Amino acid sequence: MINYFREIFSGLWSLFVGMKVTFIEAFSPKVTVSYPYETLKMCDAYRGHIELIENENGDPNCVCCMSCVRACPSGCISLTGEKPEGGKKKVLTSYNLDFTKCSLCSACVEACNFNAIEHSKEYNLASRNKEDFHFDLLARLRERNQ
Amino acid sequence: MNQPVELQPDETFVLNVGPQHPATHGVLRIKMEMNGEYIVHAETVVGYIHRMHEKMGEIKTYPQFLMNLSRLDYLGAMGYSHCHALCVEKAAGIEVPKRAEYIRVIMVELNRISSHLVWLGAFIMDLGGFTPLLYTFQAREHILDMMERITGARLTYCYIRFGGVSRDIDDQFIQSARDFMPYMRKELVKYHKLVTGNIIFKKRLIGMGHISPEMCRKYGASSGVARGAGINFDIRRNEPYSVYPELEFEVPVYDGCDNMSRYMVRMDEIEQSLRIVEHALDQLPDGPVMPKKAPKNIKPPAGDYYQATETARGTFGVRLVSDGSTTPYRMKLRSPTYSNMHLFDEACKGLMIMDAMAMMGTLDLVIPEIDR
Amino acid sequence: MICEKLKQALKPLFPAEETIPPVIVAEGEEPAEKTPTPQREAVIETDYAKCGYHLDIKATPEQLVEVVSIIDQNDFFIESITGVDWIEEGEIEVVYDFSRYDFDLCRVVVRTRADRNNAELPTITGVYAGANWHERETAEFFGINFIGHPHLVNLLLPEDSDIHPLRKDFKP
Amino acid sequence: MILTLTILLAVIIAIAWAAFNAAYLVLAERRGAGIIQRRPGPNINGPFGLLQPPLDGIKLMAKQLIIPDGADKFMYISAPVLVMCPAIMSFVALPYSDWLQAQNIDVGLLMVFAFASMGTMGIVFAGWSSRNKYSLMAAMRSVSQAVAYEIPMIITALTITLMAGTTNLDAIVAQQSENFFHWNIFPLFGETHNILMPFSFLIFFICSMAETNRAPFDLGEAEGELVAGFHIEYGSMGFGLFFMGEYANIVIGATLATIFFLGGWSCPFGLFPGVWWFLIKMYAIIFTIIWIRWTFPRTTIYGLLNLSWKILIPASLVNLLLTAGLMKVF
Repeated sequence: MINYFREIFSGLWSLFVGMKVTFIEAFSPKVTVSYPYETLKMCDAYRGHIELIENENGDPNCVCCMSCVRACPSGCISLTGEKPEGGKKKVLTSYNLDFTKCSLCSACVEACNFNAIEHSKEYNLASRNKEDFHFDLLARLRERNQ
Repeated sequence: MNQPVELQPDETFVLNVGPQHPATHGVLRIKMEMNGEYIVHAETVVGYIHRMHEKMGEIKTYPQFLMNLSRLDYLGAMGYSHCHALCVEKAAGIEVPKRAEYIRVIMVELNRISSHLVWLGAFIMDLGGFTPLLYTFQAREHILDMMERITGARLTYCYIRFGGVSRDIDDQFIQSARDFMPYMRKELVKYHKLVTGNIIFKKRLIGMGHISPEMCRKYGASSGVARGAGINFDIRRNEPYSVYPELEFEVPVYDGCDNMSRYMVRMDEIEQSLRIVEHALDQLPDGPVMPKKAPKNIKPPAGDYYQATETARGTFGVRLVSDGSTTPYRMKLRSPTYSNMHLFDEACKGLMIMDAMAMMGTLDLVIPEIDR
Repeated sequence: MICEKLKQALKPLFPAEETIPPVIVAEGEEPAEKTPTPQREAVIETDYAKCGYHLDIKATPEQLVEVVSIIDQNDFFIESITGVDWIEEGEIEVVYDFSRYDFDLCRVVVRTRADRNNAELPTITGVYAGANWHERETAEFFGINFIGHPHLVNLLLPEDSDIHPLRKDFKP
Repeated sequence: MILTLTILLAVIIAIAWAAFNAAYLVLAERRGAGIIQRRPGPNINGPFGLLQPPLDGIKLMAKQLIIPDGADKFMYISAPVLVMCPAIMSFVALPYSDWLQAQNIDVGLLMVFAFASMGTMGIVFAGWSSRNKYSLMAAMRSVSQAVAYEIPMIITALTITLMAGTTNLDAIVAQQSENFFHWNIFPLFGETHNILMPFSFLIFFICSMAETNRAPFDLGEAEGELVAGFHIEYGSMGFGLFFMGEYANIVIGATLATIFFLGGWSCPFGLFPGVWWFLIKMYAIIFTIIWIRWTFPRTTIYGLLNLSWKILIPASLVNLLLTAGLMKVF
């Protein structure tokens, strides 16, 4: 009989202890960020989609060695380059990233020996259209330069 | 209270739980044959997000497949990469620098804490309490922020490489990890106050969802399910790998065989993981995080290799059959929740649907990891 | 220790063991998959540090259930079942992994082979109830018929598909 | 004519009051949950999110009401009305101050309980007619829950009637119309000196939470296992009515608790009695209910029934006997 009442009262007490916890939390400051109105800055290591790196002339560093294409697990990079008349090095003519397949694994950036690609810090990517994620990185590079 | 009733099979009806159901944490379907609120027979149907990772393992090279491992389990991704890396390193004979191995362990254990925190919140949400989920997510956010600074991602880390890790940790990380320890211990006290002591919670957990040690053995259960049944089984201790023999921790074992034991095992594991991280940070040696000559083309000699590790969800195993080429001949991924979930069909018989759902919560399910 | 015990327990099942000349024993201790000779010793101890398991048992399909029962009596738990398609030899190998809960560590691998074109093996669900899903998975991925299995339908693949994706000659 | 108009006006005000409370309690609940969980809650639409309830209402009304194939159409449509209507009807008898009352009915207490128990019928209708196993199970749970919790609730109300000697809600408040010590929850100078009254208040409070299907007793809509319970198939305003009915019931429960135990519109210190005191007390109770919801996990169905049959009913009966005995003594 005593146990019966003890159980009831210890049970009630445990409920009050729980309510005290939420009561204290109710007077603690907010921890959330009101997303569209405030945004956070991504850290240095953050892996967004890839972007080409330019040299001082504004041209891409890429020498079309294709090691990023080989390293990619999902086959989402396609690039072409050609040798200009009289030139020695290959020049990048197109660099396409199919971001719908990309899993942001960083294999291409690590495979690159020429410091030609990096991760962008973009994370606000959304669209209703699949084609919006077929990035032409060369065009994006030129756009940035302008 | 929850006496198994005498079940009359001719008065049953079939209740289809899932594939979309709030308690299944993903796309899992359970065909339940019910007698009133009691479950007569349950059949779990999995495979809704099957992606054939094992076939991908056969057609991708070793470094390419490394990225897939993070996608198995979105909560404890680091542990799965670790196991795969250990297996391939064993097969190919790659030496891992000591510092890299310590960093791996620190990351795996931090990841384990974050995974257990999500489990705790989601489990209590299954029981109908929503608020603890957001409290656990607050604590988890600290871990994710720390790990994001180093690995560059919040869930699918792709951090571990063959031979080491992709990036060294810095003083800021070590400092924030050290600051995290007292914070997390304080949070744990809060969870125990809010949840563990609660009479409603206790009534729902103690003595409910019996899973016996024998059943664990027949089904190959691991992690909290086995340890909650009084089996002292933790690959980190039973079959030591990596630098775990050098670290101090205990394996929490409860022998209640009920929901409460499994819950307490995971709560104590958070505490032990904190201890491991603390100890590993103390012992962290200097040195490189990748071997001097990082292997480019990995071609393990032909043979059959097996490696098991303790991930957040239990024993994860990788069986690698190599034929000496750059792609594996066969890559078997033994996932822990696969075995744990299998046990549900038998264990939930005669339970009420509420208790069955509570029991399912204690199994710590991550569906992509069952389906692979 | 438990390895020795299990070996002793398995001895009656493989009586031919002593008759095998030592030359082949040495051959069997190499990574066996490269040249899996049919005369390989049935029960061999492997290098744990290298392979990750202690005992490698090669059983015929007829011996399988008995071998697994002996393993069950020695308090092993089932870890996984999987297949390997050896297309050049025209055989499918099914690999059963067992381990132990206590600190007497012993990982046991049981291998058995079935013909590729008419792959049939006995089920071990009678011994280990937990083999159910593992066998279903192996069955759908490799097209093996586990005779006596209570519910051999597709587990991970769609219910109505009859493809076997992990066979080496599978073309999507 | 004037009398008819007055009654009509009173009824309209009662409906408006119920609807207003139901709509804004949803906002209060969401904001309260946000505060407890250390996030802002809905704060975008209007100042402090005050435009959220009307916008939610517009959204719900703009949606199509889908009737499941094979459902009992008449029952399916009438169920939300059956939940909402009795709740509004109860408001007619509830006094908020000595002049603010739609209709002073002598059997007000009985009328409120009669209408409160009709809400369960709407839930059963909804659960049965949706042609869904989840909703059917939820409806069955709701019935057993309602049966179990109406008993201790009415016994406790009977205790109050015994002390007040009337079922007129107005008169019950008038009995305790001085300062704090005259309230029924702490009746030092009241009719009796029953020290069990705080517990009796607790019983009433728990029962009113269980009657209104509030967490931790929301077995009827346990989203963990029954997805959404009895209103799983409802969308559009059908769902909206269930939602508003639930909150209207909470207001009724809090109002009754205020009338029975907390002295209605009387001030704790005997100063400035009026409707404001009533509202303060009522909303304090409502916020406690919200606070409880966001703290505790859900009980099990057998735990819930055990609590009623094994603890609350005996306790309330003991309380009734003790009160009757004490009234004889003093």
